[in-house]
Amino acid sequence: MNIWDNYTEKVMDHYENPRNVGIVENANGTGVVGNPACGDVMKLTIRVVNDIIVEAKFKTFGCGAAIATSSMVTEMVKGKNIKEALEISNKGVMEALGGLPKIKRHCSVLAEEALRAAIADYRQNERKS
Amino acid sequence: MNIWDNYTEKVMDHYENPRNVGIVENANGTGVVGNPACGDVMKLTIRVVNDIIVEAKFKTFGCGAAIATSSMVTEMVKGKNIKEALEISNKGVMEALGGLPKIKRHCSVLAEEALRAAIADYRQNERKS
Amino acid sequence: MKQIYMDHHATTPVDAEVLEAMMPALTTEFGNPSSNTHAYGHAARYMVDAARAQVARLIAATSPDEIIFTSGATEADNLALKGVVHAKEHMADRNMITLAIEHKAVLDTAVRLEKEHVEIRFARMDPYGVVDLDDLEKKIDKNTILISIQAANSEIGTLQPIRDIGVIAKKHNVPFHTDAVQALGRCEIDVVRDHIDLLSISAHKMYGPKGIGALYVRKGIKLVPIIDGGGHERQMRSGTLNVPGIVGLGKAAEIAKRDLARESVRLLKLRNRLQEGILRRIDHVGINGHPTKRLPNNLNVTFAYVEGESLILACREVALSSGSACTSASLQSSYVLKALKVPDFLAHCSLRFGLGKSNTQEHIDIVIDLLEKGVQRLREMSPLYDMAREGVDIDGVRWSHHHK
Amino acid sequence: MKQIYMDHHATTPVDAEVLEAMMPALTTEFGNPSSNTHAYGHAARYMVDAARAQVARLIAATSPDEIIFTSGATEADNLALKGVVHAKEHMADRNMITLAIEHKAVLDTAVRLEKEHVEIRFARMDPYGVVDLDDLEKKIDKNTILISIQAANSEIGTLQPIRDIGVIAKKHNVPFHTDAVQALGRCEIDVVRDHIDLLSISAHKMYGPKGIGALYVRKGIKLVPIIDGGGHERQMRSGTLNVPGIVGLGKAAEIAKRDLARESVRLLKLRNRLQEGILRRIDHVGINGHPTKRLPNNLNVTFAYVEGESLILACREVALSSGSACTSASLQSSYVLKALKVPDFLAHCSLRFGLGKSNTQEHIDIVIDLLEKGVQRLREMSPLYDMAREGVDIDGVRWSHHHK
Ligand SMILES: Cc1ncc(COP(=O)(O)O)c(C=O)c1O
Ligand SMILES: Cc1ncc(COP(=O)(O)O)c(C=O)c1O
Repeated sequence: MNIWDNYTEKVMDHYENPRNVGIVENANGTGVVGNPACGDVMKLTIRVVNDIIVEAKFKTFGCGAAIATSSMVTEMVKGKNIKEALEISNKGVMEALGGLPKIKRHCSVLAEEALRAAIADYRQNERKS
Repeated sequence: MNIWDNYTEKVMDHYENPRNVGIVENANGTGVVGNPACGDVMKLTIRVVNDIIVEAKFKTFGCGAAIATSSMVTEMVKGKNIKEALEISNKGVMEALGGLPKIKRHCSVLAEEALRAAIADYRQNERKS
Repeated sequence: MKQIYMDHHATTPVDAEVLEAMMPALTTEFGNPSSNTHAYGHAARYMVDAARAQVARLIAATSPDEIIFTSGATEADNLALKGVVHAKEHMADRNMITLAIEHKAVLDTAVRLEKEHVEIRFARMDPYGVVDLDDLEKKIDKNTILISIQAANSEIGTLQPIRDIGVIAKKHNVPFHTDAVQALGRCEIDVVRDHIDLLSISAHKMYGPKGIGALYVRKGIKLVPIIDGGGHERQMRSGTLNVPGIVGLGKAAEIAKRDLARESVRLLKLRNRLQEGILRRIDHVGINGHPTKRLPNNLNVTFAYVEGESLILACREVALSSGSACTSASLQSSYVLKALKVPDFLAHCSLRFGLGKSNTQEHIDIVIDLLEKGVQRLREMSPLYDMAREGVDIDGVRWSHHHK
Repeated sequence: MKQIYMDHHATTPVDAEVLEAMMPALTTEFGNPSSNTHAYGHAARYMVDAARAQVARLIAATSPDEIIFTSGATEADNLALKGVVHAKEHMADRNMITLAIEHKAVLDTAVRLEKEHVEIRFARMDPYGVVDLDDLEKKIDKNTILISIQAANSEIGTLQPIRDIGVIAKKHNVPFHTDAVQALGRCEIDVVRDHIDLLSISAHKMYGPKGIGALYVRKGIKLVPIIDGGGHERQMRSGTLNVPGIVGLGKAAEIAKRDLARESVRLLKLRNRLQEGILRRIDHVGINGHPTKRLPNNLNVTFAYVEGESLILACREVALSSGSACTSASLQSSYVLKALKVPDFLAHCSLRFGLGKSNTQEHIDIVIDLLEKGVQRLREMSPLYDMAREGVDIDGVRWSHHHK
C-alpha cells in the first residue's frame, strides 16, 4: 500500500511525474480557474488545429489531487476533437486516476472547468480571427 | 503490609482474636448502643465491684473497626475505677489501636458511647438497690 | 499470595489477547487518527475503524458509524441523557422515565437534569427489581423524551426485559436508552431486534482496558455533545481518540461475542454452585435480586445478623464487595437494596459476588468454606443474633441513632 | 521504512519508561480504585495517588487534590469553561475573555456557552498571536467570570505571557484558566507563581498515553461537573478512574519535569537549524508566529506559491502537518493563521514542523533537502509563481470561486 494511502498509485504517479507541465507555445486557448484563497489554481493552455487538440499543457497550484487531475486531463484531451473533449467530465478524470478520496473530489471539478474555460477561450479567439 | 491495608495490625489482631466476647454473668451495668439500620450495634456488659470494673464483655454487630474498638475498650476498662473509665475517650481507643481509617472514626464513638451507657446503667442500678 | 478475585462487577482484568492487540497502538503505531497527512495518522485511523466495526458487531448495530467512543460508560450515560434532553431544549415540559436502581451515572445525571426542570419519572418494579411494564407504559405521555432502563443491575444482577421495553418505547415513539455495561459479554443483545436507540458500553467490565467506552447512537437520533472541540465522532464527542483504548475495546467486544455462549454457561454453573453451597450450609440467608432473571455471574446474598464488611474481613483471601455502609465513604448502605425495600439492617448484611473468567470451582468451594466459618464466628459475637434467637423483633426495638 | 515523525503537536509516542510504568495496571494490578474492600482496589488507589502527586509536582500545585483526572485536555477545557460558567448560573449577564487562536476545545466550548447567553470577548493580539495585555485588562468588567488563554499555540507555537495574565486576573479577581497542553514539558509552568486557577493537561502531547488528561483546579474554585455519576474526583468528574492512563500521565509528568531543561535546549537547537536551513536555501518563505516567544519545538513556515499538501507529498519520508484546507475534511484553511490575518492564499502554503524526542540533526538535514527540492519542483508547476515573477499582484486578480 502506498505510504500516502489516500491516493491510488495512478494519482501518485501523475503527482510525481506530471505529464505536460508548462505553457503551450502559440496556444490558441487558455483557461485559468480556481482561487489561491481556496488553495488551488489551474492554468490550462491548448493548441487546436483543425478542431483537434494537438497540444495541452498545465500549470497548477494545488494539492496532490489537483496536480494529478491536471496532468491526467492534459493526457486525455490530446488528439480529441472539441466535441469529444467537451464530453470529458470530472468523473471521467477521476475514473482514469483510479478514484480520489471523497474530500478531494472537488479537485477534479477544477480540471473539468479549466478544460471548458480553455475551449471557450479558443472559440472566442476563433470568432475574433 | 496488611492485605486489608485500611487497618493497622493491632486492629486486625483485635478483629481476629477479639478479647472478652460475650455477656458478663451477674453484670451490674449494661449498655446497648448503635442501630442495626446504621450497620452497627454494640452491647457492653460490666461487673463493678467497689467502684472497680472487674469484668467487661461485649457483643458487637458491625464492621471490623467496630469489633476491634469493642474488644479494645473492654481491655482498657478492666481494673479501672468508674472515674478513670469515664476518662476513656474514643480518641484514646483509636490511639490504642494504632489509629483507624478516617471513614471508620465513627466506630470508635460507638465504643465510647457503649461504655458511658453501661456506666450510667450501673449507677442507676446502684441507686435503685 | 494474590487474593481470589470475585469482584468482576467493579472491574475485570484486561484479557491477554486484548493487551496484545493494544500494544502496537501503545508503541510504534502511535499516530493521531485525525492526522491525515502521514502514515502514522492513517494507521491509527485504520485501527479505530476496525475497532468500531468490532463493537458494532457485538450489539448487532447496522453500521459502525453508530458507535461513538467515549471515556467510559459514565460518560456514555451522561451523553445519552443530557444529549437527548439538550436536543429538546425548545420543549417547555419534558420528562424522562428511568428506574430507581439505575447506576449512579444515570441517576446522578437525572438529578442534574431535574435542576434544569426535566421531570424524572421512576417506573415501578417488582421486589426483584424487574420493571413493571404496565406502569412504565402508563408513565409515558407526549412530553416523554427518553426512557433509560439498564439491561442488568451491577449489584443484584437482575435483568430487565429490554426487548419488551423497546417495543413499548417504539410504539410511543420515545427513544430508548439502555445501560448495558454489565450485560455485555454475559447476555445477548441486539439493538435492532430489541429496539434500542442508545446503549452504553464500558470496556473494563468486559476484559478491556479502563478509560474507554462507547455509546451506540441509532442513526437519526440527535444528541447535543457534552464535550465540544473539533467535532470528532460525528460531532457528538470531541477529543483526540484514545487509540489504544479503542483497539482494546474492539478486541474485548470481539472476544465477548466469540466466548459469550460458552463462558456464560460456565459462569452460571459456578454461580449456582456458590448459591447452593451457601444456602445448604448457612442459615438465615437471603438472596437479593431475581431468582432466575439475573446475570449468570452475579450473586447477592444477605447473611442476617452479620455486618458485611466484617464478613469480607473473614474472607479476606477473596476480593469481594458489599452493600454495606462501612465499605463506602458515604456511610450509606446500598441504594439499590434500599430502592427494593430491603431493610437497611439487612442491606448492611449483604455481600456481592461477581464471578469472572479467572474463577474456578475450587475458588467457589474456598469461598463457601470461608463464609460458613466467618458467619458462625461473627454471629457468636453479634448481639442481634442473640436477640433474634430470643425472639426479639429487631425492627421493633427503639435503637439509638448515633450516625447523623 | 518508517517515516521520520515531525508532527509532535498532534501527538507523541509513549515513552518506554511510561509504558513500563503502566504495565502493572494493565495486567496484575487491575483493581478499581473505588473498591475499598480488597487488595486489588487498594493497590489501584495507591497508584492513582502517586500519579496525582507526580502531576501536581510538574506544575508546582500546592496539593495533589487540586488535580482532577479527565479523559484528555478537550474534556479538561470543557470542564474548566462549562464548570465555571455553570457554577455562576445565577448571574444574568456573564462574559468570559479568550483568544481567537485558542484550541477548538476552548473555542467550540465558548460557542456552546454563547448559546447559553454567555458573552465571549476576544482579546486583541499582535500579528504573532501574543495577547495585548492592555486590551485584555480593558475587556474585564464586573461580569467577567473567566479568562481562558492558552500557554502555547499548537500551530504557530506562540507563547503567551501567562504570568502577566495571571497578575491581571488576580488583580480583578477573575479566575484564570490556561490550556497548557503544548507548553508542558517544553516550558516551565508554576501555577502558584503564575497565578493560574485552572490548567489543562493532556498526556499524549508529552509522551504519555492517549485518552487521559487532567484539569488543575485551585482550591476554592467551584465547578459544576459535566460528567455526573458517583462523585469521583472531588465531585467534579465521575467515572471509573483510568488507572493505566493515570499512571502513564503521572510518569510522563515526572519525566517531563526531569528532562525539561535538557530537552528544550536540544529541541531549540534543532528548530533553529531547521529554520536557518529553510531561510538560507529557499526564497519567498515566511515564518508564522512569534520570532522568539515560541515553543522550542515548533516551526510554522509559509512557502509562497506552493500548496501545503502538495509539498507534504514531496516530503513524504517525513510525517508533517499543514495549515492547508486540502488536508482537512472541512476544506477550511487554518483558523489560527486566519485569525492572525495571514491571507488565505498564504495559509494554504503553510507547513507545521513539530519536533520531538526522536528527532535528530540528521532528520533536520533530510527535511531541509526535501523541502528545497520539493518547493523548486512545485514552483515550476505553479501558475502563481509565474505570475509573481511577472509582477502580477495575486491579491489583485479577480479569481473564479469554485469552492462554495
Ligand atoms: C451498570 C453500570 N453503568 C455504568 C458504569 C460506569 O462505567 P465506567 O466505569 O466505564 O464509567 C458501571 C460501572 O461502574 C456500571 O456497572
Ligand atoms: C492546545 C491544545 N489544547 C487541547 C488539545 C486537546 O487535547 P486532547 O487531545 O487531550 O483532547 C490539544 C490537542 O489536540 C491541544 O493542542
